Amino acid sequence: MTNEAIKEYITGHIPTASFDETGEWLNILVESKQLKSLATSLNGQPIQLDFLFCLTCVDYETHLTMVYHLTSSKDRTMNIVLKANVDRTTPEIETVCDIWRTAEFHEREVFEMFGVQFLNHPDLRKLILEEDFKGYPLRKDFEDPINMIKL
Amino acid sequence: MLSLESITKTTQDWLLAKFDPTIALAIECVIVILLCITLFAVLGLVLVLLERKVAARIQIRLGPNRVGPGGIFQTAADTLKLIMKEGLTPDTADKFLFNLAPFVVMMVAMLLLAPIAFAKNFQIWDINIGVLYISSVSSLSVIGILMAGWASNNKYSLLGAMRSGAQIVSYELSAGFAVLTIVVLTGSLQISEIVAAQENGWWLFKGHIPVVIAFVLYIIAVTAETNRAPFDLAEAESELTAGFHTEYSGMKFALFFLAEYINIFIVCAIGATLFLGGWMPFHIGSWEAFNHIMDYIPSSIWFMGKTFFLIFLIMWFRWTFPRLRVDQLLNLEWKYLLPISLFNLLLVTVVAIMGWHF
Amino acid sequence: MFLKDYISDVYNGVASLLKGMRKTGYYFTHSKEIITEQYPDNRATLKLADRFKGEVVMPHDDNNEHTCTGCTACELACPNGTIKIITKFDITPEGKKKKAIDAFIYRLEMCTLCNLCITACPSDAIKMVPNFEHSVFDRSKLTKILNKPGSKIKEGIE
Amino acid sequence: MYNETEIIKDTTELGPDGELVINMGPQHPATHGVLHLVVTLNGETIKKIEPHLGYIHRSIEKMCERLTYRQFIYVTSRMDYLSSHINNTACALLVEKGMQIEVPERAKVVRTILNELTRIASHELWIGAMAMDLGAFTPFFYAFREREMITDIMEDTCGARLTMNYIVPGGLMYDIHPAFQTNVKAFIKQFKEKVTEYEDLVTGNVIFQSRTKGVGVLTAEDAISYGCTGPVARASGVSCDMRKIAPYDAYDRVEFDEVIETDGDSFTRYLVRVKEMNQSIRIIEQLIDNIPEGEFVGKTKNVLKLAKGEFYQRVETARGELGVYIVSEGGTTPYRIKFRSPGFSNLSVLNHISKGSMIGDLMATMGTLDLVIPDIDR
Repeated sequence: MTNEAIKEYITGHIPTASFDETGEWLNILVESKQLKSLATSLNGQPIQLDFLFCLTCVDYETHLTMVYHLTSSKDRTMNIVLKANVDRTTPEIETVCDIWRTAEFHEREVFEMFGVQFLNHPDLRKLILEEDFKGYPLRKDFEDPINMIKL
Repeated sequence: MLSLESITKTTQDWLLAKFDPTIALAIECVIVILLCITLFAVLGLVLVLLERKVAARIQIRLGPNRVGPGGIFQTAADTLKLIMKEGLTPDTADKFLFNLAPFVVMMVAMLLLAPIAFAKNFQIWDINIGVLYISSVSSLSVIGILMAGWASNNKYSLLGAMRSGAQIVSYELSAGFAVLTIVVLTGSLQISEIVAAQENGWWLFKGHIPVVIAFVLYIIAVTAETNRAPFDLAEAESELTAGFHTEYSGMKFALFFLAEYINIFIVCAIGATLFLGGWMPFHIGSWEAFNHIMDYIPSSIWFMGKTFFLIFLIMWFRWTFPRLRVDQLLNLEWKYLLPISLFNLLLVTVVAIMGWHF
Repeated sequence: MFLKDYISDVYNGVASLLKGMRKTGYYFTHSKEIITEQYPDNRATLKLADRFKGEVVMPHDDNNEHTCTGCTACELACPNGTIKIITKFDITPEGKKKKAIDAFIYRLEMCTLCNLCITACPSDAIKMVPNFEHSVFDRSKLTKILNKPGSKIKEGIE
Repeated sequence: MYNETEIIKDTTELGPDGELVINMGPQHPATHGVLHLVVTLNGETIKKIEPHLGYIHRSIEKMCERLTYRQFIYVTSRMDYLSSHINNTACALLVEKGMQIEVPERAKVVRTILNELTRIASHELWIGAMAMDLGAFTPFFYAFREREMITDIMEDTCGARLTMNYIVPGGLMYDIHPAFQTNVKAFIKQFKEKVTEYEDLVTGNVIFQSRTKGVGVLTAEDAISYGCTGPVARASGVSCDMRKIAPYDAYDRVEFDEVIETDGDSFTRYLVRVKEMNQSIRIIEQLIDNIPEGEFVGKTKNVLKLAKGEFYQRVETARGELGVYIVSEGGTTPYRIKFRSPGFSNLSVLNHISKGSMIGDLMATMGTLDLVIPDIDR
């Protein structure tokens, strides 16, 4: 499926989605509330983006951006990047781990590293850090006075 | 020629001449106990070194070679280290059972030494139900292992002990049936008579196919009974860290370790006695000259040679095979070894009744 | 049929086990296959690869001269702050001030031996040597000053 | 993660319904590092596995935000330390893509050969470790003998045995060792002779087969849903070889097969890796005599600056698909970097495929997933 067809399909689904084709792959930016429904429909027919190979978050200091890299197991050359901006003070987004099971661990990692709350996640606990760890290490304003990252 | 038989005889005569019979018996007991403990210590040192050397050679390594020439004092150094280590007892353990368990295991191993014929007429106790005694006492060691596993208050230990219990109880059966084939052929439970029956040929060579099958079954069963790889589920270190002796350290651990090797020695000694003629030299029918030369080799050397051959075989298994899973282990026993050994026992009975053996 | 399967099961199983035992038995009896290296004993003959990255050194020639200009390219290239260069100003015979190194501090305990400083150096003043026996009794001994006392920069190196 | 009181509760009491909760790791012989699994058991049967990570988390992603595009490559060797060359290649490729650096042919071919050697070395170590998990100690030493030849080749050429840092943006750090080709050929010869030993000792062994066949079955749907890649997914019949899908370096000009099996159990995962080693040998054989002459590093600027934008590079490591995602603001350091490590996704499937099996099966499953803990934690 070409990028044009995907764009058309997504515009049909969510008219407010904005596209960015300057990079290697097609970037789609949607509202955080619409992400779940778009993800569900992308996973199903006709596009079948059933392989979530990367899920992460980027801190732009004004807002956080969730980044989902999707591809199809039928056609691995078709890759799209799904993005959704979330608020920095109360980041919340619907989970996608019922669509792609791999998201369960990736979302737990994003939760502890960026503090994004994933709604309806079955088991949203810290995966890597200790339970009582304060702060979100991968945010840009995180400073740890004990374990210095800056040289 | 100075044989072990003449030494024991002279000692006994001398003791009886000097003291009255009760005191003489008591002194003899003390001597035997001291000899047993010495044998244990020496066997432990030798077998551990042997195992490490065999493992090294199989794994294209050199093995221990720093302490003493060729590393022969390595195990002595290890023992010294273990003695100096603190024997920790976990806080929540059942302290009495925890400390008792290694001694139970050790004691069972010691009891098993009694009926073994180390050389011609050199035996602690030639009991007339020797084979029965061995098979009944050897199954006691599971109590020590269960005790250790339960008392440690550690889940790995408990799982290891449970596995060990299931394993030893099942493999007792086929080991017992394998032993029975020889009993059927000999018609006696006494060790000395079983050895004497092999004067003109070892059972392995003159007992036809059933004895060969029984020998294979025996080796497999005792490998499992002594918790050796590929049946070392009780201490499977990649699954249960160290199984029933996870919590043990220092000398208490060393006792378990020693008991394992002593058990190997004992089961191999019994195997050698039953199937390979014990201390009997190797004789070939009517080759008088050859037989004569063979007779010149002391009987104790024959016995030790055969035993160590079997020990090597068991070590060879350990360093070649992967470990079985616990259900496969029981499958192997109940679906393969037990039916085969039952059938084999039937076969050997027929052979014995018809007098087909040589 | 069941019996036939049963027997072939047993036969194949035993055969596969014997095959493995033959292999291990082969190695047991062939001592020339042993590959153990007797490390401290073979130190005299031990030959490491010449490119082996073991430690950064600064080569000095017979006149106790090195080629380090103190440009701090290596310090900038180092990802984890292993190198610290303290510069001073020498007075040349002509009376001009010339920048030179006072101390080239190299912290071996922080070094990941990534070779980036060597590639960054414009005057080939430092290089990696295949020395791997770094154990010392005190961690502070791993902080080394690479330029030898009294050494100076080679003529003609800018 | 548990706090202190919970840990004590966990190890001394039974769970609800009389379940046994075992803390497997962080120090455990079969977890190969500091993986901590909280295993809920019913007798010997596994009811639930919960991985607790972070014992070797070094925050490489945060560290890389402070390092320049030349410097951050060395850190990636410490992620999946068994395929450090491939990790380095991924980062170098990404920087080359972002800056449009032309890489000389010689560098491309040498990189490909080194990557495949790394893959073989990684699989060799895995075979040994996996056999050791199942209780066979000896194959470990035989596998390490061949692996030693590869590390010697690496030592000659790259100057290090495990964390090479030989790849730089634009090519290689320095030229290959003069004896590189002869050594690699000697290795191929020995490998082909000795690979049959694994057949005798491991593959054909009846105990090994019964331990692994039908154990930890992963279906193709689950493999896709859990994002599994590498030999784990290929054993379930999912085609996911990045060398075929998005060829990089010299992979577009060599002939090799993507090994795909369909059973999805532990034994199949084992077979896929063994066959992959043979395919790697095939790739090396095609390239080793055809290393083009010329420069080993392309022309690069002294200070590397990526254009503003986002870049993603995928490579096939020995464990699966490694993705490097960089958000650049146009500076000399990445603004945000994310490593999509294959082990992280492969670990997430562990609970799913070992539920209902036994502790012994867990070792086989975990062994064939080929987990490298620093790769999972990063």
